[in-house]
Amino acid sequence: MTTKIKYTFKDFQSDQEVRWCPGCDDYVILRSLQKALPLMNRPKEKFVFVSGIGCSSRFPYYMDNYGIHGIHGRAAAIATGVRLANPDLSVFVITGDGDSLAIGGNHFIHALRRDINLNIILFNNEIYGLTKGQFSPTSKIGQKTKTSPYGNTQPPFNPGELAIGADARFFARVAGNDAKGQTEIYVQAHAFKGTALVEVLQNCVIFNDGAYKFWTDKNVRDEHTLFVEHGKPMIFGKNRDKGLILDGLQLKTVTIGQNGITEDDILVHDAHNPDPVLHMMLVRLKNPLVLGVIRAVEEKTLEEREIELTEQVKARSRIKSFDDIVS
Amino acid sequence: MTTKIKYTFKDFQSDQEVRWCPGCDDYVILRSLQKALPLMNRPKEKFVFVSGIGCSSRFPYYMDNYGIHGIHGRAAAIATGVRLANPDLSVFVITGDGDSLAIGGNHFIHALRRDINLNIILFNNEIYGLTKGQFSPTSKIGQKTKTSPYGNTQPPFNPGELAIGADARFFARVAGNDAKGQTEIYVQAHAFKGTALVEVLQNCVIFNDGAYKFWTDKNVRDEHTLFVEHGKPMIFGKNRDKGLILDGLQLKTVTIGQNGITEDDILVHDAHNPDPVLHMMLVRLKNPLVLGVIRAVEEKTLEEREIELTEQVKARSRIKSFDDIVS
Amino acid sequence: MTTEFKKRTDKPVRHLDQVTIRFAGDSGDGMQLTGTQFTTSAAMLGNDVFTFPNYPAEIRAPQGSLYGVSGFQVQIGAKNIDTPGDKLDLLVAMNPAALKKNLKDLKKGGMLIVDTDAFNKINLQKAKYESNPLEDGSLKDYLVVQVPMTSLTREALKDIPIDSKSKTRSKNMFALGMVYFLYGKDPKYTVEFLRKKFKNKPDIVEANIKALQTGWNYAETLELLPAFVVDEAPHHAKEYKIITGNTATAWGFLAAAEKAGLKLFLGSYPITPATDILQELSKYRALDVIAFQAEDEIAGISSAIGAAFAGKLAITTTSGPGLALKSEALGLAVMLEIPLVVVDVQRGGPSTGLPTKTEQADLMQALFGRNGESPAVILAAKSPADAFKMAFEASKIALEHMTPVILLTDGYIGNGSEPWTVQRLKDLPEIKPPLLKEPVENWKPYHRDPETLARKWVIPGTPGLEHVIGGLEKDKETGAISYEPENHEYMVKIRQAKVDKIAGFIPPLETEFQSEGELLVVGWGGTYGALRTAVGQLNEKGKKVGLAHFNHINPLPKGVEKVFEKFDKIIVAELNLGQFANYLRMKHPEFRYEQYNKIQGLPFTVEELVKAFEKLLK
Amino acid sequence: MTTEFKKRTDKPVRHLDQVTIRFAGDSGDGMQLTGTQFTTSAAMLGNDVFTFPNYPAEIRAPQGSLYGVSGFQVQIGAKNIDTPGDKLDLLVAMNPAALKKNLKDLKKGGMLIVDTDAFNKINLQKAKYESNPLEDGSLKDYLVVQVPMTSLTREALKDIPIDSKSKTRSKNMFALGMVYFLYGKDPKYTVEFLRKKFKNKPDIVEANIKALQTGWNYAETLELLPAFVVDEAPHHAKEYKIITGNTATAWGFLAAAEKAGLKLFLGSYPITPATDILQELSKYRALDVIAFQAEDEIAGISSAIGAAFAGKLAITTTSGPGLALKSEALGLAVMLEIPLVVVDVQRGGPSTGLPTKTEQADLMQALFGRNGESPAVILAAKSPADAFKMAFEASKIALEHMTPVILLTDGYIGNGSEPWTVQRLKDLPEIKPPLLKEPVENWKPYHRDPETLARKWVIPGTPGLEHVIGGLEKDKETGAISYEPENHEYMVKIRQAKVDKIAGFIPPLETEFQSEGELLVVGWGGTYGALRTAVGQLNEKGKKVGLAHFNHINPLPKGVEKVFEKFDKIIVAELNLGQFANYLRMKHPEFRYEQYNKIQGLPFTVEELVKAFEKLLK
Ligand SMILES: Cc1ncc(C[n+]2csc(CCOP(=O)(O)OP(=O)(O)O)c2C)c(N)n1
Ligand SMILES: Cc1ncc(C[n+]2csc(CCOP(=O)(O)OP(=O)(O)O)c2C)c(N)n1
Ligand code: SF4
Ligand code: SF4
Ligand SMILES: [Mg+2]
Ligand SMILES: [Mg+2]
Repeated sequence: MTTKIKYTFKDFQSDQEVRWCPGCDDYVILRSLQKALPLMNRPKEKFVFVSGIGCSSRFPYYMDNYGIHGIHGRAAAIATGVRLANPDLSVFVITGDGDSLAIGGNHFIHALRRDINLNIILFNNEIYGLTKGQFSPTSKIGQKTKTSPYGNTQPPFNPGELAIGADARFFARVAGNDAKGQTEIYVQAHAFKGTALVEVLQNCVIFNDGAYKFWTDKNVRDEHTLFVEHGKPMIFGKNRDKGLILDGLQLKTVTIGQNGITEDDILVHDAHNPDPVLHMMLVRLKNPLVLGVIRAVEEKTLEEREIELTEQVKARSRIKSFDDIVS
Repeated sequence: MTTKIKYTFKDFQSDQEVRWCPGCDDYVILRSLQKALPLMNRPKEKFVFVSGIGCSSRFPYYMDNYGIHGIHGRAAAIATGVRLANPDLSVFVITGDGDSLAIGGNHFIHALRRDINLNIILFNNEIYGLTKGQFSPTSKIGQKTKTSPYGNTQPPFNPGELAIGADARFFARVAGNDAKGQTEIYVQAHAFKGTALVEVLQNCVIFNDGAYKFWTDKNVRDEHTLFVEHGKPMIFGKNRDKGLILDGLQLKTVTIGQNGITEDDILVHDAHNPDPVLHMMLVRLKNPLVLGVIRAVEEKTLEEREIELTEQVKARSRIKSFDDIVS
Repeated sequence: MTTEFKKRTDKPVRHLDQVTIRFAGDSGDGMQLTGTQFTTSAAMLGNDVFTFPNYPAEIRAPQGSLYGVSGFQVQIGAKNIDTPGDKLDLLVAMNPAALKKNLKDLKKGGMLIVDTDAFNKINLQKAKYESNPLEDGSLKDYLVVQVPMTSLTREALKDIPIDSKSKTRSKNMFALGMVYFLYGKDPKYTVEFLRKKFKNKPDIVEANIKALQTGWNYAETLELLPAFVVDEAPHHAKEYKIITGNTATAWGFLAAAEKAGLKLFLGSYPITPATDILQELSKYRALDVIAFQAEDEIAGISSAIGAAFAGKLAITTTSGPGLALKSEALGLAVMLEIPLVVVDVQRGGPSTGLPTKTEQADLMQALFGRNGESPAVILAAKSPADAFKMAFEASKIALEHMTPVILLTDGYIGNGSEPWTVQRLKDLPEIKPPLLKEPVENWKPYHRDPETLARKWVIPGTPGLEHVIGGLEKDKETGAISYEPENHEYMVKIRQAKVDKIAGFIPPLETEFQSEGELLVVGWGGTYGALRTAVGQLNEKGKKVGLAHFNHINPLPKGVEKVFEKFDKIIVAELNLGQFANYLRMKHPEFRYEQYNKIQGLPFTVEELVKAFEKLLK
Repeated sequence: MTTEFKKRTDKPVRHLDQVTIRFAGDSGDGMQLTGTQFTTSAAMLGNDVFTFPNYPAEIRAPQGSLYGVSGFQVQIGAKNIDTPGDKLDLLVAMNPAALKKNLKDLKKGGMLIVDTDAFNKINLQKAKYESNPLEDGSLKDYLVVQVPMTSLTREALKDIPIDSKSKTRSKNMFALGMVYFLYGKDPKYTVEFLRKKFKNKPDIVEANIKALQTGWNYAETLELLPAFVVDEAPHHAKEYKIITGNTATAWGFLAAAEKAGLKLFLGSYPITPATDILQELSKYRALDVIAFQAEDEIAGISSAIGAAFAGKLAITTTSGPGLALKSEALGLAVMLEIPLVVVDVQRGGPSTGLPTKTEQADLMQALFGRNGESPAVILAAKSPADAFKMAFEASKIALEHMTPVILLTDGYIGNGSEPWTVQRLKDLPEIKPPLLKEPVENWKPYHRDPETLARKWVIPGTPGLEHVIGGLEKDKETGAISYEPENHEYMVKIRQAKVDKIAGFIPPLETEFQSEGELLVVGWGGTYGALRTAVGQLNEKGKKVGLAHFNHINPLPKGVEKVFEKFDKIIVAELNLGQFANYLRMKHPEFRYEQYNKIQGLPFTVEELVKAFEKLLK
């Protein structure tokens, strides 16, 4: 089916002026995805970008592909229809923490449960950007926003944890300012058969600047984050001398070379393990914060189940046309 | 505040005729809860039962308390309003797998995240009862129902897993035909400060009879289920000779007395551990299926945070009346 | 096993034009099946038929309880039949609760068949009878036929090796056998049906057929029975099927999709009384139908919007509360200008209301239940069989005019059934969606066809026509976001004009019975049968009364003024507080409208209509 | 630091009745603050004022871009002012994009102040100017005042130790200083404001005040300036605040709750342009207000329903798309008969539409956007200050009549501001909800007060009055589920009657200007100011034109017929395609209604209204 075409990121730029605030991570995400698309090896008319409402959800306008700028929270549901209707399309859901975890929470968990082949890019800035700064379901307790002038009282979701609880088969996390990491991960998400969720830690310079500083600032990010890769030991740190080991049911950071620890003692990342327990531990970790593809467990997707069942029914049915029903 | 009154279950029976199908587990649930209420030591006018729509959701009509029979899927949201409005009320949410996990999924996960003091009793019969037998988000793959005549293609949620992913602080599971177990658990759920979720494995005799036979049938239930209690070893079996141990990141069933295993080797249940990893493993287990209070981690509830913050603001504010705003 | 049924003895028979029968019993008594069997046989044997099932909201209410009573009414006729009948000629009551709930609908002098075995103390108590109505003289106005059905059935089946419960359960076949005999209907189709249905349970087949025969034979012994005959209806179509409105709706979509060369996508969430459409369409995987049961109504319509974008004939089905939930997304479909059909099988409201009852009170919601100026096409089906036609037409309009269409039916026609003349694809009009499959110079996503004002439908996957559409106001050509004041006004008006223009593509309004006269009766949707019968009766009495019944609500068909001005008075009859009347006041304020309204969860009776209309006649 | 401002030299001044000014610049230029400061000062100094902010949908559009232009318009008057003005007497344009977007609204001969420093090549390009308008003669119809504001400001602040960006940013104060001088307004309130706002940043205070002074002084040097004065408005209330409609709405609820002896609960989800109400109410924890930000609109209204059940004054706030989502739950509130206020701050539709623009197109949705016969009370606020009154009244009606009330405002009055005469609790009417706090013999949950038809409000926690309510149709006394046909009809009608009866509790319709005559102008909601001004102008020209403006939509106030029949013609003017006109056709079909409609996301101008109405006059 797939025609091989050589694209560059420019082929995915629309003629619309990009209208985010100067300095917003959204620009990085846009460019990273535009750079990832040529690596996916699909004709551009096969890509569909579906979004909800929010700063992030303006995304489809900036892509030169098919797209729907939907209504608030419903992108996953609309995209499910697109994909069920035509499993030959590569469907991206572009959404924010408000769009997907507040109003759209239901469609979000159901998409993950069903394991339909969507690529959900969740711009998590821990704030409502477009409506100018109210707390979101990922805002921290105590966070002061326009609707929590004395501090937020609602404990946040951890999107990765929620996703795994909803039986997500693919979860990745990446920093909003990490262009290269994003491009890699988008390619992997697209290649994954099933619902792929990518949480992007996106800095909103206007309403929640610095929310991820602890993890994304150049000076500290190597010490405070761990970028996992399947089959590789979980090592991090500027000097790549830190790693994770399992201590009972807890992950522990150790230093290679200290207390007799060698690289061989470090846990090797297995993104493909169907059992989500270790993945759950990884998504919960705060220091280091785990980035990269944390979970990627391919199963039969919803579309595949649908197609298989339909083929079975067709094979044994005498009904080939409406006329056969009434005859 | 609380007046001590001696009630019996009859005090909680309304004058409405109970209208479920003969043989439905809903009768057991009703009676078990009516028996639990006198043990909760609260005046009956302080109980509020809020439900959505479904067979299960008819429940409030059968109770002689305050109640709202709401709309489909919104019980948790309505109940959140009741409880925020008056934290002196004991609020129960009565709901079904369709009501809470299909249409009401969003309010369900948000109630758990917020940790507001509600008691959610989820009647999980893995089917839509009231609308006469369509698959639900907990129906099994391949299950034949009125809307899946060739078998269901959508993988189910595991309610406990979803709940833990949504950061639930209290989760219990109990068999729909286990009256005694239910009564105990309802009392514990009520005593718990925060959102308490009880999943009842409820048999629908009409549209999904036998869904839980493997676990609830008299002959096998002791072998196939484990009823956990906080602080007690995880032992089960007719002869109480089986138990769970941890083998790496997997739970394993062992026989006490075999291979040198003694009772001391068996895992002791810690429902209060804030780390959900082991609880996650327990809710995922299928044989034995884990029943009882699996997780119960008290934190500050949403109401408590709200009240605390409001008291702080009040203490330092000069505004005591509307007139002070305009003056 | 013998399946012989003794011929009815040739005593003189009474020929009737029509007969109304109701089978009533416990939810577990199989009354729906019994009624359906009788209906099918009568139809196969040449009668026109129209049914009205009426079951409780509870799944299985306790045995013998009043709210557990399930009923199935059918009118059969030797001439055209448009309603399930007002009053009953025959009531079969399987227990005291069934008698209590249904007796009020039995004609004075009508026949009542009861299972005397069920009239025991407990059942009488459950039905809240103070004394036994079979004994206290309260039934003196009726022709009461007391039959110990349960014991006769059990006795007849005593040698068949099935369990005791199954034997008792066969008593509905005993009752059916009696009614077959009474109306001289050959039970052969039921015999066939039983053989097929229980083909792996020969004992059950035998038991049921035996019960049927026993009932038939028993009826013969009751010398008191007059022998009725309802002759074959003369205009009966050669090839037809008895289908419910919900099935007809589903089939209409199947036909439309194939006719348009598209696949069908349904995104839906179960809700009474619309669930049947989802259930019916779930069966047609062989036709590549995707019947997607979503997590809620919003996901139902949203997935349909996605599927429409991706090139399917996309529909979503629901009832009133579900339509309320879909409002916001429906507005998006209006803005996107994509084809989408929304079916609302109306039920009693407001809120959860009366889920199993019928009403026409969602009209205003369908017309106006969206934010902003958000016009959608509104159609309404007149009867179970008409639902096929309207589902087809809704699809055609949606596809050819690139617009959401709301099709209103209701619980009465959704669950009711009547014969539907079989139509094949070749009998149906063409459907030609404005697909654009290849790049065209200077094409822009919101360019419009001058005839229909519809934009082109470009399906993702088409090279060279990539574009993005969305819910913000859009430039009149490119579809890009536009906040320009004049552009907004232009777009608001053109979306309205596109819908208005459809009036040029549908038949103009016509009247039945009279095209001028003293009174014009106006109705819409599922009340057609009752209105038509009532107006027919008035005309038979020599009154100059016309009927204007609307399938098309928005836009209204052309010619409304011309029709309305020919009558002295206009009365709008509907099952709500006057929503269509009010809509007409908006659209045609030049006329004065009387109203007849009923809001009881029940269809109109012909009798009440005739009475109401007569009041307006000199 | 000196804060002296030189007095204006005493040359002869022109006294004006009113003046309309717009400050326009980049989103980052602080135009909203500048406008607000000018407004406050003018008001404090005795003018009547009315404002209209107009900002882009984007948060921070790139500097200099056309769609990033933010504007703030204010009209100040020596007499009563009801609108922000049509055409501008003065436009302050901080860059080319601001000029490009706003020039069309400047009167011929009006004054234009520009920051010449911003008219560089890049900015001209971004604004899509082919040549520099300051040089190409295209501004010859205006009195152009070219000021190098940026450089003058930077020069003036050169010694103040703040960063360069902050210096540049102070140029808005320079512009404000000029305008203060021009209209002879003492800048003292702004000085006060700056001192308070930046109390921990003395350098910033100094910079801003310095810029203000520099602008003031600079204006004086411009001899060409005529000196204008807009005198004090005579009827100016002694004590007032300038508040936006959204703030006024929030305050109305605060007052109502306290007056009723209840606590306020808001369940809401952010949405433009309604979010301000949620944000405002989030501040009042000290008054025990619970402002609960829910996960979506459905949870917002559902939590409010729960809170109402539990005894709060419960409200939910939203805009059109959110109201669509709340439809189903609103039907539940109708069925439960509990007090609930829903605020819809209308914006441009359909769908996401024009989120930051104004419109009146949700009226039909508010009236009819629910399944079944589901009557709710509909009110509409006329102006920013009126929103206080209507929020209070909505609460009073909801509480005393046990019904949901929808209050319609719109983006124009929600964001616009005008002086609101301070009211304290003692100035406001009583609110007495029908609470039942102790068992009463034979009480049933759906017993009604004969005057209002409201049922009693029994709060959970009250011993002895336990009861369950729900969305299924209910018995007219007990509230238990009832499927009885007659009961349903009774309940549908009594719910309607309860709402209709409210007409007896609100003031009858009155007209302004004329109570009889040639033309009656009819309006509702936020168009009041423009309509009143236009009708006033026509009356000044000697035309017999009356104005009937509606705050109460459902039920309509009494006396509509009596008012309408006194005029030869009736025209309904509204910002939609004719929704209120259509509603009047339903309610009062005996009259003929002309329409004037505009649907551009903008309020009416007085000019267009006068023109439209004159057409109908001989
Ligand atoms: C039905 C509906 N409710 C509310 C809104 C208002 N709204 C628009 S975007 C948004 C939240 C945006 O937050 P998020 O999804 O985190 O996106 P971000 O702007 O932060 O990228 C809200 C509440 C809307 N457009 N529609
Ligand atoms: C808005 C809305 N959508 C759909 C329905 C129809 N409906 C009523 S109950 C139900 C599902 C019931 O399933 P569940 O919650 O599992 O309850 P059960 O009957 O199995 O106890 C549905 C789909 C409704 N009443 N309202
Ligand atoms: S408001 Fe925040 S998220 Fe939105 S564009 Fe600006 S910086 Fe980005
Ligand atoms: S349908 Fe199933 S769940 Fe509902 S009452 Fe009957 S047995 Fe119980
Ligand atoms: Mg966000
Ligand atoms: Mg269920």
